Amino acid sequence: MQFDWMKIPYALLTLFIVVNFGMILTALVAKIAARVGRRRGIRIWQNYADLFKNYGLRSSITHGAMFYLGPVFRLTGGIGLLLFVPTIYGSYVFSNLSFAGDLILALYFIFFGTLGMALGAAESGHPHAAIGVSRGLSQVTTAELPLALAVFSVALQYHTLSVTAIVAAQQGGIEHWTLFTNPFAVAAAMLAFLGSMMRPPFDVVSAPQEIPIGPPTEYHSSYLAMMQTNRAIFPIAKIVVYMNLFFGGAASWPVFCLKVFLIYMVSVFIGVVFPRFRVEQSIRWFLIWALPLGVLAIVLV
Amino acid sequence: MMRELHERLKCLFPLGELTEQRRGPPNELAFVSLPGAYLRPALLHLRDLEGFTHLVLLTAVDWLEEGQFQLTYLLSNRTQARDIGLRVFLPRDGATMASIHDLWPTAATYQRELREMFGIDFPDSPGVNDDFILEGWIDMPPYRRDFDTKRFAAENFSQRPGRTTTDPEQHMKAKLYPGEN
Amino acid sequence: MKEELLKRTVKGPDGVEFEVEPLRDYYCEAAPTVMPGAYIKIVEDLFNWARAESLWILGFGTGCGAIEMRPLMTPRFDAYRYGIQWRPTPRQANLLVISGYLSVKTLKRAIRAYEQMQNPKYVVGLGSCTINGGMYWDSYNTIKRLDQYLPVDLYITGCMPRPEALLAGFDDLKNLIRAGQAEGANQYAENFDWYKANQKQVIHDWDMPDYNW
Amino acid sequence: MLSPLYLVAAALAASFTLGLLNPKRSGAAYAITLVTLAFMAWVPAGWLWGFMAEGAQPVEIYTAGALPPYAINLRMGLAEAAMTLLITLTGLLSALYLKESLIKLGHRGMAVLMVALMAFCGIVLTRDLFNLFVFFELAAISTAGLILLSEDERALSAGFKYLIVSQLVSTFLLIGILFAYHASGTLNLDTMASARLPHGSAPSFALAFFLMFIALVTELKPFPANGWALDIYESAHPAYSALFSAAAATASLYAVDKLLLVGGPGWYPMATGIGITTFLAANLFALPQGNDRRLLGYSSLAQIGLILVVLGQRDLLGEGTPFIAFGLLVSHAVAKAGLYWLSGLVGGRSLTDWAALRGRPLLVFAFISFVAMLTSLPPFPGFYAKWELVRVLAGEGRLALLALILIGALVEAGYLFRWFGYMLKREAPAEAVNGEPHQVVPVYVAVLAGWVLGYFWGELSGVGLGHHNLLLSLPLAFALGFLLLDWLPAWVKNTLAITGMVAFFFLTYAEYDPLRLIFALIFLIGGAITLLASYDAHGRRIGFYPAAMLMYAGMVMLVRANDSFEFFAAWELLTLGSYFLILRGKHSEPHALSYILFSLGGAFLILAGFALAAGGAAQFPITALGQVAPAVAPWVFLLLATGFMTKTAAIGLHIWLPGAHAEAETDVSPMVSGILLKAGLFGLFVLLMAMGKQRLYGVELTHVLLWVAAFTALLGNLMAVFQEDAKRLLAYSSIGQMGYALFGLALMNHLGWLMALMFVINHYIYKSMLFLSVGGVAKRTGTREMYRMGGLIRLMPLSFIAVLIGIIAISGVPPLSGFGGRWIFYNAILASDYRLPMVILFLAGPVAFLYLFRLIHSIFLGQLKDELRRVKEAPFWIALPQMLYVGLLLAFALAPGLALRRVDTYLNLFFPEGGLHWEGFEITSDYGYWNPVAIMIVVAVIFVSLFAWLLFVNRRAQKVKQFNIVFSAERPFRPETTHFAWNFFAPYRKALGFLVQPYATTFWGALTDFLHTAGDLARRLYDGNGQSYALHFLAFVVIVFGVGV
Repeated sequence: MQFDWMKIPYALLTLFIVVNFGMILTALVAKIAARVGRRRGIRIWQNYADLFKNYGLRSSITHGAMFYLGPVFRLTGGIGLLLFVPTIYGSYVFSNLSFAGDLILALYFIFFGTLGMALGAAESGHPHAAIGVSRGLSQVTTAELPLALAVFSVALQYHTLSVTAIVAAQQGGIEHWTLFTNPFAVAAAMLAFLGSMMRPPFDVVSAPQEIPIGPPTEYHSSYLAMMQTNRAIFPIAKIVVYMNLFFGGAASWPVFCLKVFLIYMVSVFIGVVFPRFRVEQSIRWFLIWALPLGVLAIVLV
Repeated sequence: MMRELHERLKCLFPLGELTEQRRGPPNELAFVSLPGAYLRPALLHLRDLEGFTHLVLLTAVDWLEEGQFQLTYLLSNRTQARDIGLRVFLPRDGATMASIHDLWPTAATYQRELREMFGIDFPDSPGVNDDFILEGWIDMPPYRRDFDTKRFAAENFSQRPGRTTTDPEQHMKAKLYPGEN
Repeated sequence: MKEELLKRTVKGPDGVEFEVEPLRDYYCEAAPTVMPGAYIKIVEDLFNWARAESLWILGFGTGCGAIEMRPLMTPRFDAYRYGIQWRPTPRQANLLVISGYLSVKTLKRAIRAYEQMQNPKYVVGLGSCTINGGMYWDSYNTIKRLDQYLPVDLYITGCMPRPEALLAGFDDLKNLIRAGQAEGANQYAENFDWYKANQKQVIHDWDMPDYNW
Repeated sequence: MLSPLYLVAAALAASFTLGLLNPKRSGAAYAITLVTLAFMAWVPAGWLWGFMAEGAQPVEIYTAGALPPYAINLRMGLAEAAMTLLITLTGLLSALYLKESLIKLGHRGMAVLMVALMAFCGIVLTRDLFNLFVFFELAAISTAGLILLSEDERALSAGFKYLIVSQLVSTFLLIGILFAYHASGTLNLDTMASARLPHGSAPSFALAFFLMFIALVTELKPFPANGWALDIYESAHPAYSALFSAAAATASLYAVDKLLLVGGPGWYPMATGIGITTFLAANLFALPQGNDRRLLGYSSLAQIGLILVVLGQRDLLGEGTPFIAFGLLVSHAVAKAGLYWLSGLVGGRSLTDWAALRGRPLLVFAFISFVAMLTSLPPFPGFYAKWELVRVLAGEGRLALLALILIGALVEAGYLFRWFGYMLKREAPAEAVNGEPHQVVPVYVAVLAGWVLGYFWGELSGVGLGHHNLLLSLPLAFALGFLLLDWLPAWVKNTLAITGMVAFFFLTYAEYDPLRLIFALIFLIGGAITLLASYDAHGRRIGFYPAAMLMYAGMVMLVRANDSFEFFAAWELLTLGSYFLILRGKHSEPHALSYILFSLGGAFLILAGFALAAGGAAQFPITALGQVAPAVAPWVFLLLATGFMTKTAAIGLHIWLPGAHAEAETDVSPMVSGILLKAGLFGLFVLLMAMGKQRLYGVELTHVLLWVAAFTALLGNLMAVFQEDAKRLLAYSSIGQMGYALFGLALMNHLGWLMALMFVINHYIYKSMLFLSVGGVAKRTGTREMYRMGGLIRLMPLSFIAVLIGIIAISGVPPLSGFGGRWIFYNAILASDYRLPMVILFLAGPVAFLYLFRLIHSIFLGQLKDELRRVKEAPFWIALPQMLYVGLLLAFALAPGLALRRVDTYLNLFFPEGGLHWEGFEITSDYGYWNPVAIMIVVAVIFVSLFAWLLFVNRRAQKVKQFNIVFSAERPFRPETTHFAWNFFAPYRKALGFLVQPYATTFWGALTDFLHTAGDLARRLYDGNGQSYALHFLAFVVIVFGVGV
């Protein structure tokens, strides 16, 4: 796979589609969660209003260079993650910038935004930001572990680290999906997925009642708008990785939308039912329930 | 029951008459007054020997006419479900009372409040001179009865013009029964 | 002035002594400025629409009226469907609801919270207490007129106003915003000295910078 | 060449002359004494020159004009010449040292001194048993005289105890001689030896020999019959103790050696047994010892015991015995005499009182030279001797003895280096050392002699065993040259050092294979870059450059080593150099000690491993490790790997690292962390390249290594998470990073090794950078505790950038170079046969985020404190290398191929499968692909576009200050209470804190405590009572008789 200039507009097209899909999808998910509480919930276009409003706020403050760059890191992380992974299987247009690296690049690029965001939040000097980061990092150490094992297992299974090749290996029917060929890996990865989606029971990082929303406490205006933009892109980008690795990828946009929605809903279903874990509880939970699945996955593959 | 306690205590401390507010048992509540100098031994006795382990509250009454403050130490005996209030009278001018924060740490908070609201001093009580709920208060302690809150409010806060006050009783009467008087 | 805000002499690690003046060194001293809207009208209109449809209320209950705001989140009233939601930090909120009486002590916090919000921002006074002191008209410790201290965009009367009244009030506020008439933040900046004078008249232990960024 | 008889004659004549002299003219008497002693030294010096340079033959001197056995004969051979020279020189220097004391004592004292020396020489020279007895008697009486003449009152009782023991010894000796004469009919040692075989079986002869042997051995102060000697060492004038330790011991040892010649190999085990018991016991007892002279006494006993072991191993060592025995002996004699002389300069008797020497760099140098001689470190004779001894012992399979010797030596190194630490680091007593020239000169002569002997032994070893003389190797010579240049200002030396290192690299770079080239680059060029930070130091910085250059020299020699000897010598040199460097830190005394002990322990394992591998061969090329016999190969692997892992601080062996790295000076930390740790990895590379996979009892050792590495990575990272001290955090992080590198190596495939190499390079760059940055911050803020800092980003932006880049790189986040390591890691584990250890390593990865974030947040972000408001950016010379490292890191991130491509090809030699394909900027493996340049461009373009967009929409942002934060409508109280930094990961400790309980520290602490307590309890044996000492002697005789005969 090589670079050519047409990749740039194509990548921007992917970005455009995913941003809008993400805005609507998160609103839809919020509505669904509201329905669980017997509310109507936000309007489906609410995210656009919020986004415009935040970009349209007239004043803003800055705590320093790193604070300023935090959201830039965050959004770069989201967009980068999206663009480093091919979105639609078999499509040249939506293969994005995946020539730059394989699965490992995507896995590690997830942290790019997290790290930059954590640094930016920390420069605000707000203790709640630091507490939130402390919790988030603590939790991520064990929450990512099952995913790492699952990815290792899948790479062992398909003898490749190329996302395209992994998707290609799952073509030809639902029974070829990793979900069925390597169920332990998928189970482990899906538990890790819960831990990374910032939903209950693993959302103590931004516990609004306790440490006003944690790391982004000080962010506002256009900073917050950028983070909202990322909020639309990042979960989808992450789900794309999951979809490609475990659920056969997507060969067209409708399939893409459906699969992303369904995978997203896994975390929503669990999130609306369960109360919140404390950090050390979630660490133990991942070690006790998710880790053995991951170990099984790499032993049995 | 409370009378028995009163009889027992009377042998030890120069107590005043027992005012029984609620007879029991259970849920007895009675008050008794005693000189300030005997407060501490009485509290200790009640706490350690009579089972009144809980300081429910410590509050004050301003007897402006008598020139006295009354401090009430309300203690509770949880196991027998009865409360006793010890009343101590202080001269109003330069009112000072010994602190009991070492008997009940919570007392420090009450004492801080009394210091702020009544101007009663409790030397050595932790943080007794810190602001409690008023910040930057500039007048006399507001719970003293000679403090005129209406005048203070009028002088200090800008009022919205045109505000009228109606006695609710008169107002409702006029509204509901317009014919009468 | 609190001790921690007093000027102090400290010794650096290199042994050189110097003065630290917390109010100057730890706080930004700049005054607020009037922030004009977007130059192009259609853009400003779009923004005003977005602002109206995205009211983020600071979760700050100043008095007993706060109890009337909670039902708004419940299925019965569900304010979310009107684009209203609560934010735990003033940085991200743009609507401050003064929910009931405001003691002098709380006023200080309300001012701080208000000033930490970003322009444009709106203040809604809830209940009679914010209008003329209500039943606390002769209290030694509560302010009687909120608009003396903060630029109020809208009052919702009642003691207490019911959640329905709040929703109606928010609806009115939306209209104001959409019409571009809710410029409280700029008003505050324009009449900054007047507001400060009023605030300092009742807050006797002023221990913060004039504007809390 | 003068007749050896002059030795005796001159002493006797001068003694008598002194008697004739007017007692008041002590000055003249002293002059005569000195001249006589000088003359006595001249005689053997001439002989030695004759033997060495002119090829003279040994001569026999027959007294009474008859041949033995009818008359007494003396022999002057090479050994005798050397020993008598040693004795007389010690005597001369001691006499010089004793100037005041001798002049005060008058001519009697001088006469006794000369008689004693004469007696010692006689013991060495004589070949006649009875004559030996006579000289022993003379020696005993004159020694007792010397002791009694000492000023200390305790010396009186010590002298008396000595007399008791001497009488017992004499009695035994005399009876033994009688029986031996009866049995063999001769008193001549050589005749008796040749007559041994027929008489050897006779029980009477055996008993006779036993009596003689036990008597002479007792002169060597064996355990437990040595309490009297300790009392002497402790109480006598140090110059006498020097004589006693150096000269008397030399003579007695030679006497035992001569006697063993008579006894034959049957008696060797007994000598070995006594020797090793004494060596171990004395060293153990010395451990809790607080009195300097008594400590030296214990050390003397131990050293003599060791030499006795060597004599007892004559059957194996054969021709090599003198080389080893002399090597140990001269090291001991020179060092011990020097140390005793030094002890006379120090006022207090406690070990910590030696801190008084600190003001005199030359004396400090003398001290450490002596310590290095005693602990057999290169380039002193003991080193060559130790190498040879271990080689032979291992070659012949005497492994238990070898282990005991090494354990004893480690204990000895322990107390000696602890003492050195006290000297440099403890509070100096008020009274400074004011050595008179005549007291200082002997010390300097001893130092000089030590170095000369070192050179000499190097030559000998070159002639006999084909080793390279260490002192002649260019890097070491360059390093030692800084000893002579230490008077120059630091910046001149720094320039010299940098120039030298860079020049050496450019002179030699063509000689390295690609793998070694990487290491050479890091050691030399990397070292030079790190040294830039040293320009920041002012003044002369005495002692820094010799130490630093010694370390670098060691590392360079390590890379260039071809055989095991060179490798090991280099290893010891770099250990020693880094020890000095680490010890320079303000509070690093205990950490430096633990470092040197672990390192020496590791070095001994390496030594044993090499010796085992060589199987007795004198020359053992490193590459021959691959051809080691299968029976011993896994053991060799185990020993070497464990040895190397002490340097890379694998878990369990890691406890020295955090303190050592954290307490070191600002510019030393990057050297010992960023560069020195790579020496251990290099060792492992070499080991694995040569030996590959090994199985022990069916367990694959590289698999074990894999688990060790994984736990090292995890626990190192976890421990870093809970540190409050920034440098300690980095130090623990190094443990974790070394775990990663080790893991890569242990994977035993192409990419695993490439990953290890990637970690080598990356870790060098970012850890050097971080240590410099944090060091600069610590320098400016006066603390290393992170929670005391905060908000420094605006005041120290360059340091911040360095840390930022560093943590992005360490955490492996694209687009920086750490990602390359992670990418290769994934590809490597896919190709590996193992799976389960990866679980641990996967857990370790994200844990790194925790401490990295903590590092940057607590220092640079968050709230700035009052006192730090005026802090300046790190000094230019500390910031400059950081910026160079930033550049290097970015370059390496963009083009890893520059460094790795050639190595990748080179690794095909070992693993032809599974390499990478390099095409343009794209790197492809069997599994995936990676294009660092593309990643960098994509990320940069997105980042810059978004940044520009933010700048546009956010152009009116108001810059605010640190308390302008939302605080639940309150305001922050003070920066200290607002900066969330202390115990940053409290919930994490709750969840996983149980993993970082200090088990290793507890274990090693308990071990040292046990040794101390055991030594302390056992040394109560010596209660100072003459009767118990006599009992000890009898017990010793009975035990030796029971066990040995």
